[in-house]
Amino acid sequence: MNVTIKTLGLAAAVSLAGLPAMAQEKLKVGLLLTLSGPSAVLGQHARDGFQLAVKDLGGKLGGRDVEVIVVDDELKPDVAVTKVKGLIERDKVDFVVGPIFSNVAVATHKPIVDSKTFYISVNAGPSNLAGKSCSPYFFATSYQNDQNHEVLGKVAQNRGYKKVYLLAPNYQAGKDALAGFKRHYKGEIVEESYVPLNTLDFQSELAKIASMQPDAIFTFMPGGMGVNLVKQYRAAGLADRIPFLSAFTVDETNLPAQQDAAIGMLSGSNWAPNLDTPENKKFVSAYEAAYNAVPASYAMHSYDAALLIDAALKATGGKTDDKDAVRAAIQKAQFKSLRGDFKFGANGFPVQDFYLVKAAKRPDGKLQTEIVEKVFDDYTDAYAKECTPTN
Amino acid sequence: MTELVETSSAPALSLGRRLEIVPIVLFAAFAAAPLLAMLSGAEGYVLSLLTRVMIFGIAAMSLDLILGYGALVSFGHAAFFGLGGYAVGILASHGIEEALIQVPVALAASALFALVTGAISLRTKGVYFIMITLAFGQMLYFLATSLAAYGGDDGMTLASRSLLAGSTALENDFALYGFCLLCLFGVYAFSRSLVVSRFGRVLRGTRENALRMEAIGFEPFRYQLTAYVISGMMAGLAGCLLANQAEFVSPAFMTWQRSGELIFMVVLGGLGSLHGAIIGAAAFLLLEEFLPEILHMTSFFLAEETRSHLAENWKMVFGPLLILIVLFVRGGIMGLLRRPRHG
Amino acid sequence: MAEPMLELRNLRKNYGALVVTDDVSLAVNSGELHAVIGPNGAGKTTLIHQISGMLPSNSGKILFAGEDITQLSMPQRVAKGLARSFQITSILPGFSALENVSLAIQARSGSSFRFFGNAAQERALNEPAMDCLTHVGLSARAHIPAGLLSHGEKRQLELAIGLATEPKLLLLDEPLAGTGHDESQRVVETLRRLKGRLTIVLIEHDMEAVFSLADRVSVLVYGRLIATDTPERVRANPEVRAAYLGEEEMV
Amino acid sequence: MTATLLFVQVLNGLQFGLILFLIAAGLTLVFGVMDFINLAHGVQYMVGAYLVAAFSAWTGSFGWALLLALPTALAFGLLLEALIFRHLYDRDHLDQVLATFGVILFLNQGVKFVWGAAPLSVPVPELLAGSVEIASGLLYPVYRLAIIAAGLAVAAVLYVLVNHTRVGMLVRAGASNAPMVSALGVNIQRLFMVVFGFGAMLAGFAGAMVAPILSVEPGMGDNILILAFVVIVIGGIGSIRGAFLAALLIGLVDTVGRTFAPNLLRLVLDPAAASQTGRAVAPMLIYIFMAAVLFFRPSGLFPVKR
Repeated sequence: MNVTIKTLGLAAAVSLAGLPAMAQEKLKVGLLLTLSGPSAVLGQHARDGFQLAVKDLGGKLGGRDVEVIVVDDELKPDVAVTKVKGLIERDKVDFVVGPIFSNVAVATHKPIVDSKTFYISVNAGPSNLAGKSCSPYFFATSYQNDQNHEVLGKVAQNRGYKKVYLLAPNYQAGKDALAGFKRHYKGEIVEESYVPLNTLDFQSELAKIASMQPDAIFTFMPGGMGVNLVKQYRAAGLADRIPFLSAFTVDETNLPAQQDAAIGMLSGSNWAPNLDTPENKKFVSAYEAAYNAVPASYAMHSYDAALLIDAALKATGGKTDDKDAVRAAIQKAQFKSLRGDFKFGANGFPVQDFYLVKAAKRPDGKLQTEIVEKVFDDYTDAYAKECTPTN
Repeated sequence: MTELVETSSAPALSLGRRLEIVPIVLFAAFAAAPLLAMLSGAEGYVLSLLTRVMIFGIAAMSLDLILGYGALVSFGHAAFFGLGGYAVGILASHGIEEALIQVPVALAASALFALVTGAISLRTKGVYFIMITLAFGQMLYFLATSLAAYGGDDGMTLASRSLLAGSTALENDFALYGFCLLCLFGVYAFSRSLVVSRFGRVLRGTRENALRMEAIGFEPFRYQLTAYVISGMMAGLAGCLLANQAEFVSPAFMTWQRSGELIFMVVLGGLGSLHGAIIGAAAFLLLEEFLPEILHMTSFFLAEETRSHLAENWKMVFGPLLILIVLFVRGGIMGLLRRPRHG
Repeated sequence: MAEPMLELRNLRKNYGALVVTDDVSLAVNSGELHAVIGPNGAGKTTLIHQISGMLPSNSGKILFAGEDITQLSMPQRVAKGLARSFQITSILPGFSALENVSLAIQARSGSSFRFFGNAAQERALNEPAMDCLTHVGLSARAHIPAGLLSHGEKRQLELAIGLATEPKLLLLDEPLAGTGHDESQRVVETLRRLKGRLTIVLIEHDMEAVFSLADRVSVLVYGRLIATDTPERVRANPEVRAAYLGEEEMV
Repeated sequence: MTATLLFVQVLNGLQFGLILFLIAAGLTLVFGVMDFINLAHGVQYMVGAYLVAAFSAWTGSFGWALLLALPTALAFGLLLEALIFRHLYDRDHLDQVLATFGVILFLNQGVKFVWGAAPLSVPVPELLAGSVEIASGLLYPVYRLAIIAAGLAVAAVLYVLVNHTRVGMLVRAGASNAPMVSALGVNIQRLFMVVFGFGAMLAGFAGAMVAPILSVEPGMGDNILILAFVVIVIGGIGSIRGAFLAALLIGLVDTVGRTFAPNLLRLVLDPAAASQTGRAVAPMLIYIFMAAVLFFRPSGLFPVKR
C-alpha cells in the first residue's frame, strides 16, 4: 500500500505529465473529506476507516495496488470544487470517496459525474442527489440524509408520544432533519425551534422545554453543538424526565466529549459498533487498536466503500475503462458489509435496515451506541422514486 | 515653468517604469498559462485553479482600491462576492442564463447594496468602520442561508454556465479562463486609470489627510462613497465569475472568514499597488493548494507517517509563515520586489 | 464703505459649561488684513474653526459677502471663497508640493468625478499651481514630496494651497508658529505682497509681524472681543494692556 | 409561566454576557491602551479551555485545574507577547491583523495536533454540579449561577483595579493618550506587558469557566472573537465600563431576542410568516443592533475621549 497526500505539485505535474507514468498501473482513489476546522473529527473517522480497509485487503483493491490520495475540503464548497478537479485531472483518480457534508457534495457532484468518475459518498446524502439529480456515477454507502431522522419519527409514533418538541440549527440540514422526523410522526408538535448555527448555549431552549413539558424532544445537533446540548440537557435535570431523541448528535465522534451525560439517550442509525456480526466485531477491535477510538458510522461507511470498490473491481477483473461495466459491478457488488444486509436501490443509495440505538458505557469504560431495536427493514429512501437515471 | 514640470518629474516616472515590469510579467504569465495547462495533461485542473486566482485577484484588487488608496478597511467585502454569485444563481434558476442580463443585474445589486451600506458605514471611522461593514456582511450572509428556495445553507448548483450573447462558449474551460483574464485586465486597467485620475487623486488625498481635503473644498464622503460603490461592483463582477467557475453558489461565498482572506490577500501582496493584490491572491491560493505537498516533498528525510502528519497540519506552517512575512517583509510581496532595486 | 467681506454676529461656542467664544461680533472689510490677537487659550483657533466651518457654532451668525453661511459645511464655504491654513501644518505629506497645490486648483476647476486621464499631467491644473508656488517662493521645491519639506517650507506651502483655492478671504492660523527667523521673514514678505489683493484674517502671536502687517487688530480675551481698532490705538488701549500684563511683552 | 421564562432567559443572557465581558475586557484594554488589534485573543480563550481540560484530566479536580490553568494562560500570553506581538505595536493595524491571524491558524491547528480533533470534555465540578429549582419544574444549573457570580466578581475587581490603583490610572491614561503616559517616564513597555498578560489571563479564565458546559474544540475561539469585537465596538474602544454594558446588552439581545422576536413578529404577521421571518432575523439581531448603535453613536456608547 502506498498512502500519500498528493505527491505532485503543480510544477511537477506540468513537467512530468508528458512522461508515461508508472503509477498508471495503480488504482487511484481520492478521499475528499473535511479534515480541518471544528468538524475535522468526522473526516478523520472516514479517512481512518478507508485506510483500515485498504490495509485489511493487503493494500490492494480488486487485485490492483492502490494509491489513496487524501484532500481536505476545508468545508468550503468552492475550494472543494478546485480540489476535486485536481483529483480528477491531475491525479487521475478512478474513484472519489467522500464527502462528509452535503453542501460539499452538492457543489462537487457536477464536476465529478460530468467527468464520468465514480463518486461514492460516505456520509452526505442530500435529497436532490437521491432524487431528481441522481446520477449513475453517484453512489452512497451511507444513507439519504432524512433516513436517520425518520427512524426517530417512527419511534415517537410507535411509542405513542402525544407532544414532541423539535430543535434544530437554523440551516438547510436542520430543516431537512425536522421534515424527515415528521414523515412518520403524526402527533402534536408543540414547538419547532431553530437556533442559529454554532449555538453554544442552549439554556434558553432548555427553559422553554422545561416549561412546555413535552413527551419527548427530537433534535439534530451535529458536532460541538451536540456535545453542548447533551451536557446542558443533563445538567438541567431534563434527561431523566423527557426522552431525548436525536440523530447525528449522540454518536462515537461526540461521545468522548459528552461522556456520562449522554448515557441512555436515543438515536437512529443504520449500524452500531456492537452490531453482532463477525466482520463488524473484527472491524471495531481493529479500528480501536489502530486509532484508539471507538469507530463512528462514518468509519463504517468508508470501510464499506473500500469493500465495495474491491468487490466491484474483482467482478470487472480490475478494469476501470469500461464505465458501464464498472457501474453494473458496483450496483450488484457482493461484499460482506459491516452492517449485514446491503444492496443498492436504483438511485445508488442503499436499501438497508435502520435501528434505534442508545448510548451506553462498555465494561472497559468507553462509550458507544448500542442497538435497542430494529425500526425499519430493507428501507428505501423517500426520494428514490423521483430518480430517473438518464445519462 | 512647464519645462520644469516635465524634467523634474522624470526621476519619479522612471522609478514607476521600472516597476511596470511586474504587471507585464504577471499578465504575460496569465496569458501563457493555458499553453502550460495543455501540456500538463490536467488542463481542467490547472485552468480551474488559475481562474480562481484571477477571480480572487479581481476581488482583492477591488478591495485594494478602497483599502490601499482610500484607507477604508471593509471587513464585509465577501458580501459582494455573494451578491454577484447569487444574482447569477437566482436568475439562472428562473431560466435567465444570459450573462448580458446577469452581469448588469449583479452590478446593479452590488452598487445598490454598496450605496446604502456605504452611506451608513462611512459615518464611522477606523475600527468602527471595519466592524460595521462586517455587520452588513453578516446580515447578507444570514439572509442567504435563509433562502430555502435557493438551497439555503447548502447553496445551489448551476445547471450550466452563463450564456454569452446566446452562445454556450463559456462551458469551455479555456473560454472561461479567457473571459476571466479579460475581466481581470479590464478591471486592472480601469483601476490603474482611476487611481491617477482626478477622482483617484482626491481619494488618495483623503487617505492622507481628510481635513486638508475639506479645507480645499472637497467633501470626502462623496468620493469615498463613490469609490466604495465602484469597488463593490468590481467584487460583484468577481462573484458572477466565481459562480460560473464553481458552477455553484452558496452562502459560504460570503462568510466573514472570506472577507478576512480578501484583506489578507491585499496586505500580503502589498497595499496600494493593484497588481500587488493580484499577486497576493495568487500567493494565498497557491499556498493553500500546494503547501501540504510542498511540505511533504521537502520533508523527504522524515518517516512517511511524520510526513503525512506534517502535510495534514500545513496550517501550523502557514500561520508562522504569515507572521514572518509581516515581521520581516514590510509592504508585502510588492515590498519584497521593490527592495533590491532600492539597494 | 461697501458691505463687509466677513461679518460675525454674536457668535458663541461652548462645550457644556465651558464657554470658548462668547458673543463675538466683528466686521472685516473687503481687502483688509485683520489680525486677531489674544493670550493663550483666548479662543482664537476656535474662532477660526467656527468661521471656516470645522466646528459648528452654538449660536450667532456668520455672514460672508453678505450671505449667511452659518449652516454651510467647510467644503461649501471653500467653494464660496473662504480658505484657511492650520496652526499645526496640514498638508498631504506623500504628495509633491506641486500636487498639493494642484489638488486645490482641481477643487475649483471642473468636476473631480473623472475616472480617466492622469490628473498629475493636466497642464490646466499644474500651471496655475506652479504660479502659486512661485508666489510663495517654493517653485524650486515643486517636485519634492511635501513631507520632506522643512517646517518653514511647509508653512509656505500651506499658504500656496490656500491661495490656489482663489479665496476672497484667507484665514491664517499662526502662519509663523515654529518657523525660524529667515523663514518667518519670507512668510511676512509673502503676506505683505498679498495684502490688498484679498481679505486676510490673521491670528498670530508674533506681535512684531502683527503690528507691521495689520490694518486693524481685534483682541480676544477669554472668548470675548475686548477691542477692535487700528494697531496704534489697540496698543494704547489700557484694557488690552491689562489683559496682556504678565503674558508677554507688548511691542 | 412567561414571566418565569423571561427571568430564566435574562439569567442566561447575563451569563453569556459576562463570559463575553471577560473576553472583551482584555481585548478592549489591549486595543485602547496599545492601539493593537489582537485577533489572537480568541485563541487565548480556547487555550484556557484546553488547559483546564488537560489539567483536570491530570489532577482529577476542576479547582486544581483552574488554579494551574490561570498562571499557565498568563505565561502563555506573555510568551506570545515577547515572541511576536511586541514587534507589532508600532505597525499599522493591517500588519497586526495579518500576523495575529497567523497565530490563530497556528494555534487552532496546534491544539488539534496535541489533543486531537475530537471535542474534549471537562466534568462539572462536584460541588457545583446540581440544579436549583427556581419555579415549579424549572431547574437552573448551579454551575451557571457560579459563572454569573465569577463574572460579576471579576468585573468588580477590574473596576477597583482600573479606578483605584496606580496601574489602573496609567491604563486609563494610556487609553486616551499613550504618548503622554510614556512622556511621564512610565516604562510603557512594561505597562503593555502587564495589560497584555492580564488580558490573556482573563480570556483564558473565560475559556476555563465555560469548559465544563461547552465542548472544548479547535476553533472555539473564532466566533466568540467576532462577538467580543462587536462588544468592544458597541461599548467604545478602551472603555471597560462600555465593554461591560455592551457585553450584557449583547448577551440579552441574543438570548432574549431570539426567543421573543418570533412572538413579537406574530403580532404583526401570521404565525407561519412570523416564525419564518423570525428564523431569518434571529441570527442577524446582534449585527442589526451593532449597526444601529454605530449609526447613532459612531464611536460606540462610551467613547474614550482622546
